[in-house]
Parts: sequence; structure tokens; C-alpha cells
Amino acid sequence: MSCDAAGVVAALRSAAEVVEAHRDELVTLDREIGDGDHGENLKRGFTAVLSKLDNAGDTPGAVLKVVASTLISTVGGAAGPLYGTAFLRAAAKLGTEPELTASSVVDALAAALEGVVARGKAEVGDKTMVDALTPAVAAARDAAGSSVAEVLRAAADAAGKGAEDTVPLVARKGRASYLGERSAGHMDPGARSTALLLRAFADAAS
Amino acid sequence: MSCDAAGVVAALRSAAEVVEAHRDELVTLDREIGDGDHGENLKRGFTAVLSKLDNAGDTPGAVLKVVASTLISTVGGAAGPLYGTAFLRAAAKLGTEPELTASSVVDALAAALEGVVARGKAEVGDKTMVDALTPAVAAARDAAGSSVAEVLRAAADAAGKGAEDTVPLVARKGRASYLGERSAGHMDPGARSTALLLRAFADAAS
Amino acid sequence: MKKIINDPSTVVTESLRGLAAAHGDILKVRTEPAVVYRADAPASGKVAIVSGGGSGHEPMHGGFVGLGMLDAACPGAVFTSPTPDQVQAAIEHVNGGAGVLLVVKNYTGDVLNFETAAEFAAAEGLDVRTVVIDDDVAVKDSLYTAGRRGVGGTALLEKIVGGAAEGGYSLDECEALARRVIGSVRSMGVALTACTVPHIGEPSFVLEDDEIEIGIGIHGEPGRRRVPHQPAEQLVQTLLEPILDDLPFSSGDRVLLFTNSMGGTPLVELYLAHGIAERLLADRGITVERRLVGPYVTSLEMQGMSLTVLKVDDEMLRWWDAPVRTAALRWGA
Amino acid sequence: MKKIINDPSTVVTESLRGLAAAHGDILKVRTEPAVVYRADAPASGKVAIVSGGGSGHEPMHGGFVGLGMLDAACPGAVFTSPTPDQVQAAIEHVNGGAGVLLVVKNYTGDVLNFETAAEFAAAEGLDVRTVVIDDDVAVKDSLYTAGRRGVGGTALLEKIVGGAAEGGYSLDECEALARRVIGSVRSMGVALTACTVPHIGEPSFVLEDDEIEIGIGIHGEPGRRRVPHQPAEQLVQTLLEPILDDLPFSSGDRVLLFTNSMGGTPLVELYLAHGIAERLLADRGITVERRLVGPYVTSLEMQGMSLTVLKVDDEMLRWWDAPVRTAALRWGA
Ligand SMILES: Nc1ncnc2c1ncn2[C@@H]1O[C@H](COP(=O)(O)OP(=O)(O)O)[C@@H](O)[C@H]1O
Ligand SMILES: Nc1ncnc2c1ncn2[C@@H]1O[C@H](COP(=O)(O)OP(=O)(O)O)[C@@H](O)[C@H]1O
Ligand SMILES: [Mg+2]
Ligand SMILES: [Mg+2]
Ligand SMILES: [Mg+2]
Ligand SMILES: [Mg+2]
Repeated sequence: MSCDAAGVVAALRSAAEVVEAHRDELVTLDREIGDGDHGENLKRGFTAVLSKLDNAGDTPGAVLKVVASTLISTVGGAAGPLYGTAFLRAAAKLGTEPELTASSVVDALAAALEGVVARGKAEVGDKTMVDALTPAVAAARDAAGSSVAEVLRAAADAAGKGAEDTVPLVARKGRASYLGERSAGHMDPGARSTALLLRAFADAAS
Repeated sequence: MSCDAAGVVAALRSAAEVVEAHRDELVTLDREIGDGDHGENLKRGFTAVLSKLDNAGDTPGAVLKVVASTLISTVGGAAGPLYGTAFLRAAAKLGTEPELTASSVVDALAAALEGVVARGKAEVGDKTMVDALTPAVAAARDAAGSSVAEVLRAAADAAGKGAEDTVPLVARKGRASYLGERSAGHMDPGARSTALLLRAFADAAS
Repeated sequence: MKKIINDPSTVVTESLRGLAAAHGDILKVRTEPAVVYRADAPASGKVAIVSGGGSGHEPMHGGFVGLGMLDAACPGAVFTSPTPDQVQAAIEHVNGGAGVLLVVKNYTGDVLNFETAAEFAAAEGLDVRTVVIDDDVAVKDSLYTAGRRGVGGTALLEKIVGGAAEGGYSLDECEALARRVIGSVRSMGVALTACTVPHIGEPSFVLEDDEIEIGIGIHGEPGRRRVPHQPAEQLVQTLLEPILDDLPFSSGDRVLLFTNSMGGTPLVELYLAHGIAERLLADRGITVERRLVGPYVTSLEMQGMSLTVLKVDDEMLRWWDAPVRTAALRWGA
Repeated sequence: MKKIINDPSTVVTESLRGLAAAHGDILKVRTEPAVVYRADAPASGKVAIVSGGGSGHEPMHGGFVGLGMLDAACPGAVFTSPTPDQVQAAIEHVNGGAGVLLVVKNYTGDVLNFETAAEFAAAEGLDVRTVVIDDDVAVKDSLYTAGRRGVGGTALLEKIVGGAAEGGYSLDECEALARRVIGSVRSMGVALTACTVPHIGEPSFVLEDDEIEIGIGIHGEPGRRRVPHQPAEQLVQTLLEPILDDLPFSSGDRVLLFTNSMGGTPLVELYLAHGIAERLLADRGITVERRLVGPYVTSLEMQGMSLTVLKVDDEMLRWWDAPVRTAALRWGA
């Protein structure tokens, strides 16, 4: 994959495919400890994103900004504003830079995480997407000296692990928190989708 | 059983027991081709009758009149007015006669049938209680020369057969008629309850 | 069976207690025999409109008692017609001296019980008339059946005639208007699931996961035929066509369209179906002048719906629009 | 899954079409983004009240749009909060120059999406305030949860604040009244059955034949605990006690009691439960001043109910009683 706008567009197309393929899995996870719409929400959002990608922009930042506003206006639920903010902050961080670099990707991921935390006020251990994104940012930072592909692979691996680690947790944010102790034993759907998206980006970058 | 008011009261008590015992069966029959309340309706009615029997009257006719008005005011549905009318006409026919005779029972049964037909306008073959009561009256009439017990036994036998014979019929009166052809293959609940009541009376008279 | 009840045999009485508590400004309830009547009954000089039937169809009829609609309703046991005592008590209670109109749905039990009560009332010199509504096109109407059932059209009839009675119509006029409404209204229903009568404890019939029952009545009795489940577009057509063909309704007609839930259908689905029905009527050149959408003539928790179409004229519209103040229908008051 | 729909992805849009067709005198609907707004919007000089949330809770919120209640409602996908665009479009459409109050149920998604829209509106110089209702006592309210959910109390809040806005309250006054209502209202719900979200196609959770779920939310999410099914008497106590203990409500209080169906509960059961709740409150010396009984804040076809108790004062009663003309609530107009 190239690291310019076209490469980002290509990565988003595969992300949309991954969301579509995992729609039912995410619905099932969200049914267990939420309201069952997470997979459908993201699918609706990424389907809308697909229709906007053709003329999305000339820089990675411009493309991600379109993704952000499209997600915000089509996803709804908690995930809509959170993912929307994540992409918006990442886009802002990338600015008008024409090509991604390992270090700009690290910064963009960190900005995304900050945005999610600013909006959602979740901490690590609350059983949310923050539990996937936080270790992803740390791992990305550790890999900052390598390539874009390496950074994303490290982030995806860590996010996957982070998502797995949400299983035993008792949720303290989002809809799953209503369940109290009964939320333990299930993976957080948002952490899972974060891991899936990062994996899709990493695979596209390889 | 005696043939005076006390005997009639005793017969009604066992009729109430029979209704109670067959409540579920009548509910099931009515569920198949009606609305499932026939057993419950009659149970409610005969429970009310039980509570009125202690001072119901000095003659068979007086007792049956109380039964009639109690059924009318507690059963509801199609069966309430129909059975109510049946008992009312029988009571009227018996007048103030202190003891039943074979021939007065025949006349009372015939009057009951006439009442049901006058109210419900059903003909033989319409798959209603008339299909049990009509052969019962004919059989009772044939046995008029014998005892009260014999008359009732003949009536009960014929009613039982009449009820069985409703199975293949397509209903043309009452709620079962809405089903059209689909009403065939099920016994009419009202015909069945008529047969049960006559059997209870016959058993009590033996 | 999971129901919010204490005991199947006291459901109706206990429910009436709650109804009375909830709507004390509109209605009062008496028991033994059970009657729901207008809080301000009798309305002197006004024709009284009395209806009733088995319980389990709520808000019909108790929820239709009040200014501009019913003077009294007689609730029977669940899905069982009321007894003549109830009707007699209702008549006595609400008779305001201008006569009483009994609105009876065409079921053998309802007809016989109301008939008995009417005979008693007539014997006491009261002017009591009876109209029997039979709007369900799912049932063959012939000499050799109990005739059509009264279903959704009942709500429209009671609103219109109740409005007219409130507006000063005489008993003759009320009766004539009622007969015209009955002659102009047709309905058809479908069940997606069966309902469970409390004293039975099991569903009245069993439908497979992909089966629906067309031509369902409102008493949990099975309908005319089972068909595979179908998209809403087709389902609404399946209900509407026999209705339109029956009266028949034709291009240029003005109608009131009533999209009724059988009780358990979510409003989001009901409005969806209503939208389709509106479009299909428009396609046929039929003008929908008024509409009613909601669970008004129900079968306990049954999922499903019915459509009712009433061919209206200005007189009917006038009394439909007239103020009504009941637990279930309320406008202008 | 048997539903009266064509396609899970078009349910909300098609349903809105039917809503618009049914109530053209009261409301209008626009799509992309979806907004239900008062037919006469914007009401110039009046504070506009805007709410919204996932679809599937009908009649909330679209059925509450109209004179004396909401100026606009933003319907999201089924059980999914609306997007900021919808809220922005609603604000623009109904802003009558006296400011806009957003009534938001406390769910992370609803709060975030409305918050985003409010930021945009504020950036454009509009006076937009937000109140968040969180009346569900089933949820532990602590720093370490998303806090209580907004459930049945929302309907009461929207009626009272909507009445006040119609009556000329300023934005400050509307906001203050809203906060007082939120501080005085508590709810608790139970599910007898789960509901099925169209795009999922299977029940949100599975309850055994003799199991019920206490502390259910309105999004098909599981509740706090499963218990064996119980008689209505006990069930109503199970719901009422945590409500009363929470505020707390005590002898001498005057309240509005709202007995709400989750959608699939027959009215005969709901009134029965309401009667019990009235009696239990009377036993505690609490006076029920007003009541609302019916399916107003629902979860699709879910069987179950919720109780909401609002401690009222004369100001709240005045605006509760004020005229309202919406698809779902209507009196005095
Ligand atoms: N406050 C929060 N901060 C971060 N993430 C959150 C927060 N609340 C919820 N989430 C994430 O959102 C996911 C749920 O998204 P979704 O199902 O689309 O929205 P909703 O909960 O509104 O139905 C959760 O699994 C969780 O990861
Ligand atoms: N017109 C009629 N004439 C005689 N019997 C009738 C008539 N209509 C119904 N029945 C009898 O009534 C029975 C049903 O009684 P029931 O279930 O108590 O009343 P409902 O049909 O109102 O629910 C039928 O099985 C039939 O025997
Ligand atoms: Mg969700
Ligand atoms: Mg029956
Ligand atoms: Mg019946
Ligand atoms: Mg959601």
C-alpha cells in the first residue's frame, strides 16, 4: 500500500469489508452486554464511507476528515461520535501532510485516543474501546522507529490483545455498565471493532 | 335418587362435579374450533349454581328456575343464554309438580330443546348442542313408558352419540362456523357438555 | 404463561379497579354485575349508547366510555360475552329518558345475551334498540353461518354514534346513523402470533415461525387460512383487497382508514403498515379523509393487525370530529 | 422473525411515512436526516423543545410532537441514538428565536450525539441548553457507571416542560423546571419477554417460561436480575419499592403515577397492575394526583411494564394539565 491519500482510501475500503464481514459477530457481542446494534451501526457507517471515498480528498488527513464526518452523521449510538472524534482528531493531527510516516501514524493514533477519552471519559479497565486503543497507541509508539506497516501491525496486535483482555472486566462505561457484574465474561464489542479496524489498516499497509 | 326437589338438587350437585371434572376437556374442544372458554364458562356457571342450591325451592321446577337464572347471569357467551333458556323452559313445563315422572321429564327435555332452538335458530347438523339434545329428546320420548332413570339414561346415551356425530360436521352456527371446512374433525363443545350433563342426571337418577 | 395477573378468575375485576383508579374523572366502575359507566351518568335527555363484550379487547369497550362516545360498557369474562344482568344494570344506570341504543358485535353469545337484556328492558317499558355490527369480511356471510363478526368497525361506530347522541340525536336518528355506518364499514385482520387467555394458560392456536393466519377474529379463534409470512407491502394488500372488493369501495370514495393493532404489534410496524394502506388507497383513487392508528380493538397480546375502511359522508365526519373524552380516544375535550 | 416490515434497513423511514400520513394535522416528517417536527414549526417566540433517541420506543418521541409538548423529535435507527445531523436539522427547523431545550435520555450514545449537535448550534450563536434525564433506579448511579438510564420519566418531563414552553416560559425557566422534574422522578421496569430488533432478527435475550427480568431498560438490554415469575401483587411491589426508597417518596407526598407498558402487555394486565400500584401508594400515605396508563415508552413488542413516580407540585401539575395535541397524548385541544 502506498502511504498517500489513495493508500488510505484503499485501507478504508478493506476496513469496510472487514466491518461487513464481522457485522454479525459485533452484533452478537453487543447483544450479550449491550443492545445488539454495534455491528449494524458500523456497517451502516462504513457503507456510507464507501460511497464517499471516490472524491474524498488529496491527503490522508482530508480523507480521514470525510470518514469522520460520515461516521458521525450515519453511525449514531455511542460508537458514532467516538469513532467520529477519533478519525477527526487523527485527521487534524495529520494536517495536510501528503504521505503518512511511521511517526505521523503514531501521533495520529495518539490523537485519536485522546479524542475518544475526551468525549467518552472512559479509563483503561472500563471495558470500552479505550481498552483496545490505549495499548495500541503504546505499542505503536514503541514501533515508531520502523515503518508505517510495522507501526500499524504493532498497534493491531496490541489492540487485539487489549480486546481479549476486556473479557473478564466489569464494564463501567457505556451500555454494558448497566449489567454490573453480569458484564464480565464477554468481550467488549467496541474494543473488538477497534482491533478489527486496526488489523484491516495493518493488513492494507503490508 | 328421589324425584322430588331434593333429588333434583342432588342431581345438579353431581352435574356441577362433572362440569368441574371436564372443564379442561371442554376448554380444549372449544379451543380447537371456538375460543376456548366453554369449559370455564360452564364451570363458573355451575359453581354459582352450587351456591344457590341450598334454598333453591320446594319443587323440581322451582329448583330448575333458580338454575336457569343463575346460568343466565353468570355463564355469558353463547352457552349462557342457551342453557339458561333450556332450564327455564324445562322449569316452566314442570310447573309446580312436586315429583318428576318419566313423562314430565320427557316433556321438560322437549321444552328445553324447543327453547334452545327458539333462541339459537340452529338446526340438526349445524354442529351445536342441538345435535345432542335433539336425539336425546327423541330417545327420551321412546322411553317415556319406563322410569325417570330410564328416560334420562336413554337421553344421555343418545346425546352422547349425537355429540360424537358432530365430529365430521362443518359448523354452521356459533363461533365454529367462522372456520368453515376447518371446523370438521372436532367434536362440538356444546354438544359434548349437553351429553355430559344428561349423563350426570341419568347417573344421579339410577 | 407469564402474565401480570394474580389469578385468572379475578383478572377482569382487578383490571376494572385499575381502570377506575386511572380515569376517575371520566368513568366509574361497578361490580356484580360489572359495568363501566360515565362518571356523569345518566345524561338526562340524551340517548344512551351501551355496548360491551368479552374482556381482552381493551381499550374497547371500557376505554370508549365517556363524553361523546359510550354511556356504559359491559365487560364479560375474557373473550366471553357479558351476561344479560350486566346489560340490564348498564341500561338502568345510564338511561337518561331518551332511550338506549345497544351496540352489539355479531357473535352468537353477544347477540343472545344483549337480546335477553333488551327483552327485559322492553318489558319494563324502556325504549331500547339494538344494532348489530358485522364488519369482518373474513367470514362468509350466509344464512348457514353465524354471519360476519363484529371487529374493528365497532370503534368507529361507537365514536360516530356516540358523538351524534351527545350532539342531540334522537334514538331513531342514532339507530339510523348506526345502521348506515354498519352498512359502510368493512374490516380484515391478520395474526402473526396467537394470544393466551388467562384461564386457558396456553396459546389459542399455534403458528409456526414463518406462518401467519389471515382472517383472524378478535377472540383468539383461528382465522380462515394460514399462509407463509410475507413482506408488509404484500400483507397490507392481502388485507385491503377483500375489504375494498366487498362493499365495494371505488375510485372517488371518501373513507376513514383505521389501522388497528391486535395488541402486541409495535407502533413502528403499525405506522409502517398504515403508510402502505394510505398509498394503496390513493392508488385506487380513494380519498382518506380521516384516520385512526393504534391498538384499539385488540386480542390480548396477539401480534397482528387489522384494517378497517369506512365509507364516510359529511354526517359521519361531523360526528367523528365531534369532541370525545374517553380513556382511549380524546379530542376537542 | 415475524414482523410487519419490508426490510430491516428501511423500517424507520417507512414507519415515519405512515406517521406523517396518519397525523398530517399535527406533525410533518423530513428524511435525510430524519426529523419529526410540529406542523406549525417554528413557533415564533416560543422556546423550542427537541428530543429524540433510538426508534422502537414508539409513541416516544415522534408521538409526542405537537402543541404543548415537543417541537421536534429525532428518530435514530431502532435502539440507536440519532446522529448529530438530525439534531442540528431539528434545531434549525423549530428554533423560534427564544432558544432550544434538548431533552436527552442518559445513554452514552444519546448524550454524545446531542452534545455534538449542541456544540455546532452554539457555534452558530443559538441559545441551546441540554437536560439529561436519568430516572431508572435499576441502574446504580455512580462515578463508575454510565449513570442511570432515561426511561419512562421522559414522557412526563416532555409533557410538563412542553406545556410550560407553550405557556410562555423562557429558556431559563424551561430548563429550571426540567431539572426539577428530573430531580423528582424515578422509574423501574420489568420484562416478561424480550423483544426482537429487526436488524438482529432474534430476541435480545432469552427468558425461560417462568422467568422474568427485573430492572430492564428500554433497549432490549438485559436487566439487573432474573427471578421466577411472580403474581402481579408482588411484581408491582418489586418495582415500586426501589422507586419509593430512592428519592425517597414519603407519606404526604403528592405524585403523578405512570404505569407504562413495554409494548406487548395487554391493557387488561396494565390496568390491573396500575390498580395495585395505586393501592400500595395509598397505603403509604402518598396521594396520586394524576396518572398516565398505557404504552408510551416501549421496547418494540416486549411484554412487561414499568412504573414511574413523579413527585409533583402545583407548577408541575399546571403544565401537566395544560392542553396537549400530539399523536399519543391529547387533551384540552
Ligand atoms: N464512554 C465511552 N468511552 C469509550 N467507549 C465507549 C464509551 N461508551 C461506550 N463505548 C464503546 O461503544 C461501544 C458500543 O457501541 P454501540 O453499540 O455502537 O453504541 P450503543 O452503546 O449506543 O448501542 C462499546 O462496546 C464501547 O466500546
Ligand atoms: N346458535 C346456536 N344454537 C345452539 N347452540 C349454539 C349456537 N351457537 C353456539 N352454540 C353452542 O354453544 C357452544 C359454545 O359455547 P361457549 O363456548 O360457551 O360460547 P361462545 O361461543 O360464545 O364462546 C357451541 O359449542 C355450540 O354447541
Ligand atoms: Mg450497542
Ligand atoms: Mg367459546
Ligand atoms: Mg366465548
Ligand atoms: Mg444502541
